[in-house]
Amino acid sequence: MKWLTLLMLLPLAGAAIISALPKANEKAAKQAALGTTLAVMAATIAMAVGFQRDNVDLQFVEKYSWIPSFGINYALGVDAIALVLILMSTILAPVVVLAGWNEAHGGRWSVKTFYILILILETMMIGVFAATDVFLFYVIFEAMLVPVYFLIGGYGTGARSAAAVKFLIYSLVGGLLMLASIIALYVMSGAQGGHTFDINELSKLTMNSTTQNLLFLGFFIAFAIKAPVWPFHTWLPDAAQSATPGTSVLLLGVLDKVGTFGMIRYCLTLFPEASKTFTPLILVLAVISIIYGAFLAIGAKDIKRLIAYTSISHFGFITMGIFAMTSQGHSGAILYMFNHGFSTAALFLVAGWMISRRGSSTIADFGGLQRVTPVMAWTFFLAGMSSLALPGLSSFVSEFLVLVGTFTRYPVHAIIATFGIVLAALYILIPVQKALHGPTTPGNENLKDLNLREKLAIAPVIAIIVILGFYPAPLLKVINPAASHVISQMGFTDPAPTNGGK
Amino acid sequence: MSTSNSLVYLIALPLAGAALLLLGRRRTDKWGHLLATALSASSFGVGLYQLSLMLGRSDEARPISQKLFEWIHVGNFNVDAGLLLDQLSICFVLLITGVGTLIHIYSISYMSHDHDRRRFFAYLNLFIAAMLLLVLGNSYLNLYVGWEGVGLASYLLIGFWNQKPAYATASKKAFVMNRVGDMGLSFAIMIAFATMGTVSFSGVAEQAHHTSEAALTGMGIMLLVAAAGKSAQFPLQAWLGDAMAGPTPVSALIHAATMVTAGVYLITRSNFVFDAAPTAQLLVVIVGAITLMFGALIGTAKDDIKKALAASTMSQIGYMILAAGLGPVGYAFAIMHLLTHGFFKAGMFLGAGSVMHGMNDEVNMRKYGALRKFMPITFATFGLGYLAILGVPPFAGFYSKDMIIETAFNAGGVKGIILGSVTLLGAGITAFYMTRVMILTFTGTKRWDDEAHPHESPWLMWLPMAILAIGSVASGFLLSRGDALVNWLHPLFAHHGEHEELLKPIVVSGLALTMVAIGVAIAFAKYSRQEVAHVAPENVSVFTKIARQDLMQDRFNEAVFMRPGQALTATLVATDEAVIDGAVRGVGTIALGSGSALRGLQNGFVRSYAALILIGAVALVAAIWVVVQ
Amino acid sequence: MDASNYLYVSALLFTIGAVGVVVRRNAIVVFMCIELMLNAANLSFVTFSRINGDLNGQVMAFFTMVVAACEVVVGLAIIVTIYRSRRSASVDDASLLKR
Amino acid sequence: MLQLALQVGQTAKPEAVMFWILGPLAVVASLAMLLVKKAVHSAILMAFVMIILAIFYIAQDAAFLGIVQVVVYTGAVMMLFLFILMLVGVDSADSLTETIRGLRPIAITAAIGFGGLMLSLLGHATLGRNAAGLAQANADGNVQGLAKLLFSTYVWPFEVVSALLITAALGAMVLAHSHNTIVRPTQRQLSINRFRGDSLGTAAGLPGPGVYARHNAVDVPALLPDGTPALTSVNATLSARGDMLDYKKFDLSQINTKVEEEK
Repeated sequence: MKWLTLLMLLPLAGAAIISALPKANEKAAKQAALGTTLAVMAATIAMAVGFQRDNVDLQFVEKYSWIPSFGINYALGVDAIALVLILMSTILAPVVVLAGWNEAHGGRWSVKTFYILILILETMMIGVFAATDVFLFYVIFEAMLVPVYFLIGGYGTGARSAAAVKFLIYSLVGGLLMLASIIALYVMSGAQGGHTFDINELSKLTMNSTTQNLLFLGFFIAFAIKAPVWPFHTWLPDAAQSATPGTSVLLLGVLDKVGTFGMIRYCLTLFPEASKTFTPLILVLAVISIIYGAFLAIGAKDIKRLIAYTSISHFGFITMGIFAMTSQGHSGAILYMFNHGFSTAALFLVAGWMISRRGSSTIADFGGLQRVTPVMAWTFFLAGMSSLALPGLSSFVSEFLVLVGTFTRYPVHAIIATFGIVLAALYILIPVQKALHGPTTPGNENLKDLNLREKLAIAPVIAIIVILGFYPAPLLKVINPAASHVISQMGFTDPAPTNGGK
Repeated sequence: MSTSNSLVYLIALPLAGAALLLLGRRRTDKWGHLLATALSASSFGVGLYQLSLMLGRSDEARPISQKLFEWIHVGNFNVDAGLLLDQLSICFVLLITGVGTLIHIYSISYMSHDHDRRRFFAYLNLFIAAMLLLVLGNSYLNLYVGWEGVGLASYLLIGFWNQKPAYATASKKAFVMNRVGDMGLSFAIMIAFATMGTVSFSGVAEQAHHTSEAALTGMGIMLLVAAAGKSAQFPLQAWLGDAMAGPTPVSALIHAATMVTAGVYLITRSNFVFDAAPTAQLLVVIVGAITLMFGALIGTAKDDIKKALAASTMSQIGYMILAAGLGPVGYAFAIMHLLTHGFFKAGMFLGAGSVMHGMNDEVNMRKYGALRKFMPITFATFGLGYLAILGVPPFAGFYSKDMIIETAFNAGGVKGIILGSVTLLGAGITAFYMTRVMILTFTGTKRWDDEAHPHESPWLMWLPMAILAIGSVASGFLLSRGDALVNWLHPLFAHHGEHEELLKPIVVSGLALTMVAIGVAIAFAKYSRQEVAHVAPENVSVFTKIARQDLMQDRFNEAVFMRPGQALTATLVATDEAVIDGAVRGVGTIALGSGSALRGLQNGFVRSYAALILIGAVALVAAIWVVVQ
Repeated sequence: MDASNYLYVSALLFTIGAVGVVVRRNAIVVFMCIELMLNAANLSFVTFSRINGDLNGQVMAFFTMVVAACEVVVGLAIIVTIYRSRRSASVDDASLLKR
Repeated sequence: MLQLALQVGQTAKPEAVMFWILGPLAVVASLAMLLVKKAVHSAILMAFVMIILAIFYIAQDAAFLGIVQVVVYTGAVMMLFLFILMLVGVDSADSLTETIRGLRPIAITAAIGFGGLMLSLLGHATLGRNAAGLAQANADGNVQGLAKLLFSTYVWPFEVVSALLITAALGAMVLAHSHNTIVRPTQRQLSINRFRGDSLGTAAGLPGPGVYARHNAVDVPALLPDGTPALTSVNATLSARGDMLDYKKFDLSQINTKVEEEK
């Protein structure tokens, strides 16, 4: 069974159905979108069940010739890392649709268009993680920008057009650098036994260190912008502030993961030597991201910007875990990608509900919500706790693994990064205090608590956060073989206990 | 080590209570508090049952463990969710569930007028569960979960009345300062894993012999940081006073009897680390000694009864930390003081709560006075706790505190003399400020307004106080009779032979009692002989002023961390906007500018296009010319 | 007589024609200047044909003439059309490219 | 070698004389074409240059091209130019003042650069020192030689060019064909316009030139009864060309004062 193609076609089919619906019937469009995303989720879970977790090769492989004269294939396949991320994306999609039921109103275009864009985006989210042909990956990587651009620019708030353009330009610049590297790889593959874009073939290329470093940078900067790593981050707060909460969830939760996923799949696999060369620099950037993002989050006055900055901090952790080159760091980073998707989703969705009720996204406009809307306040609090990596919630496992994994090889980086957890307490508790605690701010007395739809949307997210906090083993068992495979491919082994030199 | 399947119930019962009450919401309002109390009590029952089983086994067979499920397994980092119940944990289990249950009972009445009582009980249950996980976890990482769990519960409970901004700030402050400590624990775990490859207690205990002192010292210091954060020890002590914003039962349970003693548990539990790292041990002692004096001095100046008691807690935990830092000889005494302190301080806090209950939640002791007549039971239980903390024989504090003073002196050399003197002086100051609390609250003339109608609390409140008072009286004697606790804990700690006795116990007791007597006498002279002012007098010595401001701890934190932090944040926000985003926007501006400059060329006049073509031709010919030359 | 002298003349005529295209505003004169440039090129072709001793250059010149004739026919027709609608034969007036 | 040089020198002499007379003339004429104000003059100068070029072709053994040049350019193309000039008429905008700021200096500088570089390049090139000559290629006659090439090697381009020519002719017809975008006013309409227009001043038709003026030439405006010149009396083409005499001289007021002074 061609699972991956099926997964990619399902949302497109849904989009086609929606486009056939009458424009006036907005409810039908929403229901169709929800149904489609649920079907995709079910299909993904069905596929995941068949995944062999101890097999580190690509699975569910499909390959068809696309443009034979350039050796370009439509080639799909997943390893554990991609599987986990696809799973996350397809679970988040119905949550986003359900949570943002009324998000599309007041957009520049129709409600129908909104859901068509979302579904097209879902297809691309699956494709970008599943592509094993570098060219196909690049095409989807760039094509993803289009629906997001329209989602931000057409349905966002505030300076949405500017934010959308900023997002687009940033991403395009990165993509351009990557394209240059991809073309160089293609040319070199021609000189070394046949033009190809196949990632497995490309990883066998021999090249001198200068070439490798330059090509690595092309890829890495593209992914660093996507991720985003300091100092390529300034597009994210603007985009997150302007986008609808649902879009932000997909943007931060899924699209940004393409960056960190790409670092593992492309940077490390294609350029192992260059990765080692740049590791010190990247680790420094990651640590700066962690601390810098945290400080900016503390200073943020807009709740959506705040969440965006926390994500910058979290992506610093993920990047650090990836480049720490230990199995703990690596597994932690991959798990972090999964967990971050849900904890950010929870934060953004609840923040979105708060904002839509209050009509303002400034933190200072809230206050005393715990008395007025206890359920909403609690979900926000829980999401915040997950964001600050409270033990017992999912983010803790991943964050701690990253820290421990980094510490064994790069203690100084890990120590500085650990200060991030104190800052995390500040950047979560300050908005919690301002928005949820204290006397009820005038104008907030009559805010409505979460309705059933919203509770249904957030419940699975919270459940995943809590369950994975206590019992991450099922996921870790899938991730571990892949993570250690990458580490051993790179020629690293975990540092043995030193006994402090005794 | 034998295994058991029933340890999990200790934690699961209160945890289920918390979940039920929080998820059940208003539906459980009517019976939620009863359920919570019952679950806490049943957890205590399980604890007692485990104790009885443990008593029936030999020393070596006493620790039992339970593996719950696979938690984190990555590479050689393997941590299971596992519980360990040994002689040390059982003491804590019983203290937590026992005192916890009493405070549940007390709170039924104390919180009866609060329409969020159910939520309060949910938090209390959550706290009990987290605290039990803390003491039952079989590895540092499991402990860490409980460690942050109690931090969360503490945050929620301090901020229970968070509609008052000051209370919300206090809870945030507590959480953040605790997080600094948690960071220390994180470091300790990382060091343990990097150097020993394991984070379980048994694994680290085994590996500690093979590990360099430097690594162990590092780990020890980090553990101390963690302990300082949780136990409000110097330099992370500032949150405890503010934490009194929470309802009084919370102060009694969390900020007197149990959570704040977690640091002592951590250090005692990590005895194998500290025994091999003398430098870290010395630091523990120093921190303990400083905090001991710090708390005592703050206690002398506080007019808020709860803050005075909080300062006293800080000081008493200083005693415990100091004892724990003295190595194998001190661990058992630290635990003993911890247990007796749990009784008498919880009792006194509940007493304070009872007083507040009768005085319209007034906390200023200058507005009390002569309450003895109006609340006799409260006076009696508080008084017994008072005698216990002073260390008057045969009350509990006499046994535990004197042991610590004695051990401090026996540390030998200059260190012994300094530590001994500090503990002695601390005892004297303790006597002074506790007597001050007694006098201001219960004796003298009435100083309250006419609106206050002091009255005795209902039986649901005084019953737990009475039980705790009995504990304050008897626990010391029972625990030290025949060195019961010392022998009980003996198998857990390494012993390096008998310590020499520099001062006879009777001499130490004499000295201590003398100091106490002096303290009491000064307090009497100062507060009983003369009229107490309604408002704190302004013309006081500079030391009093500093002590009233908690020895400048908040000012220090503000000046050194908060203000620079805020400035840094503001700078970074501005920098991000101006420099990093500015650079990006600069690129955009340049592109736009050059675009509009070039647009001037596209003026629509065919002739200017022709001119451009001509210029292009010139360039082409010039290029050819250059090539040809 | 050095045949390359013709080339110098050709270069000069071409340059003058180029200046004329840029400087003059009357569309008809501009066209004349273009014709001048083409003719200059033709002169070069013919000269090179002579220098190389084969007729290919002359054939090229022949083609150029035909194409130039076509261009003049169409170009003048365009001028007439423009003139009819705008009452002007100035190339500056037809600056619609800007918008 | 010497023989060859002598031979070349001998045969080249008349050609050199011709070149040195006509070459500068061609350059001067083309420069003049650039500088004269009136398009008609430019056209005449252009024709002159083209004839010179025809002579050059013939001098360089390209008899056929020379004839074609005369026939096609001086005959057809230049006639077309003049025809269009007449059709379009003269234009008041046809002045030499530059309207696009800075264009002229740029153009001249570029042109000087271009010309200089070209000349310099040609000077460095090593061609033409020993021209091969077309004696051999033209052995069967120039026309025959060209025909051979055109109908063998270049037959395909030749056909394409013929297609182009036909297309161009058709295109010109289409473009130049007027669809009467502006409906030509009928006699009746013109009459109505005359009488129902803004003023009755035009009712009697335009004044003739020279009426009441001291001159009755066509380039002198008539004077109205109040003594002011009626500019509409001069043909629009004349005024556009700037060929109208300065009518101020004939203003009645000026005349009167002069007469009085004479008295």
